[in-house]
Amino acid sequence: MNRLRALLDAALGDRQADRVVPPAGHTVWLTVLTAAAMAFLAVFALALSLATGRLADRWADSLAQAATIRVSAPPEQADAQVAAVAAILAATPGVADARPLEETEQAALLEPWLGPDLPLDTLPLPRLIEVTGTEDLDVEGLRQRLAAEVPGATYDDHTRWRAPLVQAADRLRTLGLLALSLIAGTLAAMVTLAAQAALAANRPVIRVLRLVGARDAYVARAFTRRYTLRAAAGAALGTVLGGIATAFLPEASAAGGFLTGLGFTGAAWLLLPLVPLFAGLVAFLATRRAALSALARFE
Amino acid sequence: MNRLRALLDAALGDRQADRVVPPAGHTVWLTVLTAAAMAFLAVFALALSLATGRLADRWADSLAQAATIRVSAPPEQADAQVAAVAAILAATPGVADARPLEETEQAALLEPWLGPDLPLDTLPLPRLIEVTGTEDLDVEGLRQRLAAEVPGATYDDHTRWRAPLVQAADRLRTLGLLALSLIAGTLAAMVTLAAQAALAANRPVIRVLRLVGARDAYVARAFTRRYTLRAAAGAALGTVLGGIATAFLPEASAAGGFLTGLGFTGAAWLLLPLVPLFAGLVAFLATRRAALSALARFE
Amino acid sequence: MIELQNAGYSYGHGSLLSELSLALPSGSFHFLVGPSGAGKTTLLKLCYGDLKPTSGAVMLDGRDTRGMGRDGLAQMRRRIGVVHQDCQFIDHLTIRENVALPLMVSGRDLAAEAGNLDQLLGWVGLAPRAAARPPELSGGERQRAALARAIIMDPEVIIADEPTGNIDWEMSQRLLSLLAELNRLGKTVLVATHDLALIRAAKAQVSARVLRLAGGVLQAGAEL
Amino acid sequence: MIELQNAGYSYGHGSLLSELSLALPSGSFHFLVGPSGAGKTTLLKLCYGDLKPTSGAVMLDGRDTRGMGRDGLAQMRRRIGVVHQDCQFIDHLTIRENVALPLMVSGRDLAAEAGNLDQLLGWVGLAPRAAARPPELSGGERQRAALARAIIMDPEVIIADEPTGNIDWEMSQRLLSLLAELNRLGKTVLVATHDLALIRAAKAQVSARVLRLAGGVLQAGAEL
Ligand SMILES: Nc1ncnc2c1ncn2[C@@H]1O[C@H](COP(=O)(O)OP(=O)(O)OP(=O)(O)O)[C@@H](O)[C@H]1O
Ligand SMILES: Nc1ncnc2c1ncn2[C@@H]1O[C@H](COP(=O)(O)OP(=O)(O)OP(=O)(O)O)[C@@H](O)[C@H]1O
Ligand SMILES: [Mg+2]
Ligand SMILES: [Mg+2]
Repeated sequence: MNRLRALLDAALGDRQADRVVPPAGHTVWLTVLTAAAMAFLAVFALALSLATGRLADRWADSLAQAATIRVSAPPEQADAQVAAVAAILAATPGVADARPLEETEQAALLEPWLGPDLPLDTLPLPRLIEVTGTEDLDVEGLRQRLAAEVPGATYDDHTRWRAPLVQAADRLRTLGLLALSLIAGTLAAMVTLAAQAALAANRPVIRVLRLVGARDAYVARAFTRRYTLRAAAGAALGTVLGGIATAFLPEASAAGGFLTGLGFTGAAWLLLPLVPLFAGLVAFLATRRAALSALARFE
Repeated sequence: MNRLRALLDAALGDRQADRVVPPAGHTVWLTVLTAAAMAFLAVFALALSLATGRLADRWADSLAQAATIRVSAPPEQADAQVAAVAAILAATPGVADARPLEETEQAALLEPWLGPDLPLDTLPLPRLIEVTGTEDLDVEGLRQRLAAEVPGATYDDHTRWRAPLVQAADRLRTLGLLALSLIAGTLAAMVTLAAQAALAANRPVIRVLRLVGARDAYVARAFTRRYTLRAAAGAALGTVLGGIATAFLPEASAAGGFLTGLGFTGAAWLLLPLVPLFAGLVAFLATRRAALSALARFE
Repeated sequence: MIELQNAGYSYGHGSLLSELSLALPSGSFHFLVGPSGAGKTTLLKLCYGDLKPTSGAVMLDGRDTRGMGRDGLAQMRRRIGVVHQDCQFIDHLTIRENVALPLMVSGRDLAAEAGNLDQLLGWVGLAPRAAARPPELSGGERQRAALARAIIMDPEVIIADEPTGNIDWEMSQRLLSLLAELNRLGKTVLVATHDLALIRAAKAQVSARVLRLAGGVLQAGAEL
Repeated sequence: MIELQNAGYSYGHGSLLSELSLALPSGSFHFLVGPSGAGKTTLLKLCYGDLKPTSGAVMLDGRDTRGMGRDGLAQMRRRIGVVHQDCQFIDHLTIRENVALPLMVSGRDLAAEAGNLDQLLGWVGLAPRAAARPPELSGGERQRAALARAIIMDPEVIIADEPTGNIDWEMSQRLLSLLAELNRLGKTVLVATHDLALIRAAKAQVSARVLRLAGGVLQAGAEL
């Protein structure tokens, strides 16, 4: 309640008290620039976290989805074994969809290796069943049941080569979040230092205000207001620049999907206005703390 | 010569002149922290640029290397056609190596699709020739000669799906370099502002120094020395922290090679000491310019 | 109004003021004299709560200054107008704003006081310089602005530290008359000065007492 | 040594000083008087090159101040010791360092001058306060330190702006004797003051002339 009122005062409040802080001190610009730089970086870190998050999700999904069951059996048993696999899959929880590949699809997959002229229909090709699973799919259990009941069936879920990618994406996401908190911390530290620098530089002003009967809150408010507004303005600038920069990043594409696609998509853009708000809040709290403790110290 | 002397003076010089600048101003700490944060980020950007650079190079290399020529021909003509392809390749500049795949290798490639039991030796499989090219390889010319002389041969260089990856890596490298220059620029701007803030805050000091007969160079030197040393020290701190942080990044690995592997490798570590040196230089030039122009302005 | 009860003060390097007892009743007029470095400014600071005694007590309006918080002191200072020896101003505000500063920080309506303010600036001869900033004033002009700021709030007590150190004789006389006039209106006045001619001139206008500070002790009521 | 040739000065709001002509030969002693705001400090600033005339010329040692660059002026200031009205110090240095500042910035060997420095601090009664910082001094102590700093370089000219504004009578006399002594050694001295008693006292010790500044013009040689 008290904080809220102070915040409102700081945002809208006493323009008269504002006058007593020297207008365009260099530390003020330092604050604006710092906030802008931090916001710019925050936007990037946010974009990185979001993009890698999306990526990790997509891959985690496709891990469960893109499994293949290969049924190698003599032609006369093939249909029966495929049916047996289908029955097992139907009885397995967590299988969203299972679909035997058409021969033409299979031929397309093999073309790069075998050429277009291979008489596939004369070959004892294995049958392939594409399985789409959900997160609940118990892969180990399924594998064991297949081995027990349909000896010719092999479950291949590609985990071997995709897992490290998902792990890497997860790490990058963590890294992005780490960078975000680092940036927020740096912003707070810098705004605090800038406010302290301003307070130290304006010690004569503060002394005069005290001598003529100003209360601590009056002095603190003048500084808090100034620095909150400047930090928010700087952060807004940095956010806009960061937004523009990320918009010019390479587009997400099917081929290079994991490396590119750093830009914001859809609703994620709505996160951006939060950056200057957050910067303003950090600046408000940091300046207020700096001001009050400095005032207590100057005595 | 002049610059060098001034630099040495700034680095070692007049400790007595140094006394006239107030000791631990907050803007001094602001400079240290700014330099540290910038150096930390610079280390990351550097790591990113280096890693993506390595990646782009590796992929660009493998583009030229990993091509395959598929010869689809009736069994009795296969050997002749493979020999014809070999002859063409031998006559083509830019081909480093060409090697027909063994049947066992081909079987391994097909296993996921066909199963281990397929009687490959009874099949009219196409022959595959692995071609390792250099950068000079004229792919279009080779393709045309193959089409004209060996109708059953198809050149497949995978460009289609790898090119966007290389492009993406190149873009990331550009992005890293861009980030580096952005960071250097921000550092210069912030050190300039910090120096200006210090100069503005110390205007009374400067006025007194002037009144007792100090020359501009004397005053400028005192500030330059202070800020150069602080920026270099801050940057050294940030570099060390950044170095430690990158050392803890996920290792380069075969599987997730493009996403991880951001750490420094080998000689690249030697780049790190350059960061504080560069920061010190930037701080020196920025402070000196700020000081001299401020002194001219204060008049 | 102001009462020192065995008050002593030390800046850390030996005792400067020791066991001073003194009562300045409301409506009294005192001069404080003494050699340079005797502790006149220090004594005045004790009297408006800028310093707190290291021994004994200073009572302002019956309250011990050591018991007042920073906000309590702020409140008290609005009732005591002070002219500092090194006139303290906010350099980026105009003289008019500086003089109005006590009104501003206590949340008064500046518009309502505008007439008062202009009259006061005229009185101390600063009307033509009202829009200038403090560093653009001459030494004497700054001292006059400081006096104007001290009395703008219509305080009960006026404390002035060497208010005429940089002012020519005629202007000193004028400021003295102003202080005498305020004293006649019931204000308590305490002026530290080394200008003996000023004190002699004052005797004709008000019944003032002279306090001499030397060697850390106060000789109250000493005649010149 | 110092010569004003039809020098005028304006801060932008009307002309303050107009067509002043004045020559202060080496070895002369002058007082400058005039009402507060008349332009005494401004005139002194013209005399040590802190301001440049807006019309006419000011010659220091035969050179026009308008032609001097910042470094040339710095060189000149080492030959002119100045006591500023608002004594300007560097607050984080001790009084001893502040007084030694002119030696420092001109690259002199401080160790060699140490004896000199201590003697001077004793003369102005600041030996016990030499390790204090300027804000810890009393008003009069600061003025004495400013005088000490003005003469530490053994300058050819000494310019003092209200050097006794905050100093009691005895100490004033002592500083005056110091200035008279320096003048006898051949220094040129120029003192702005509103303390007529000081001028009267000086007449007994040196042959001083009084310059009266009022309404922007100078009445040279006016007797009191
Ligand atoms: N903040 C301080 N810290 C330490 N010593 C101080 C401080 N302020 C004043 N002093 C010392 O206390 C003594 C008395 O100072 P004060 O300013 O009260 O003297 P004063 O009587 O006002 O002198 P003046 O007439 O010169 O103004 C001086 O010797 C001074 O150096
Ligand atoms: N930097 C400035 N900008 C504008 N006006 C100024 C500036 N400095 C001084 N003035 C004005 O010029 C006039 C003369 O100032 P100056 O300081 O020379 O007077 P002075 O004779 O020294 O007075 P005092 O005896 O009060 O010190 C004053 O009215 C003052 O307000
Ligand atoms: Mg005093
Ligand atoms: Mg003056």
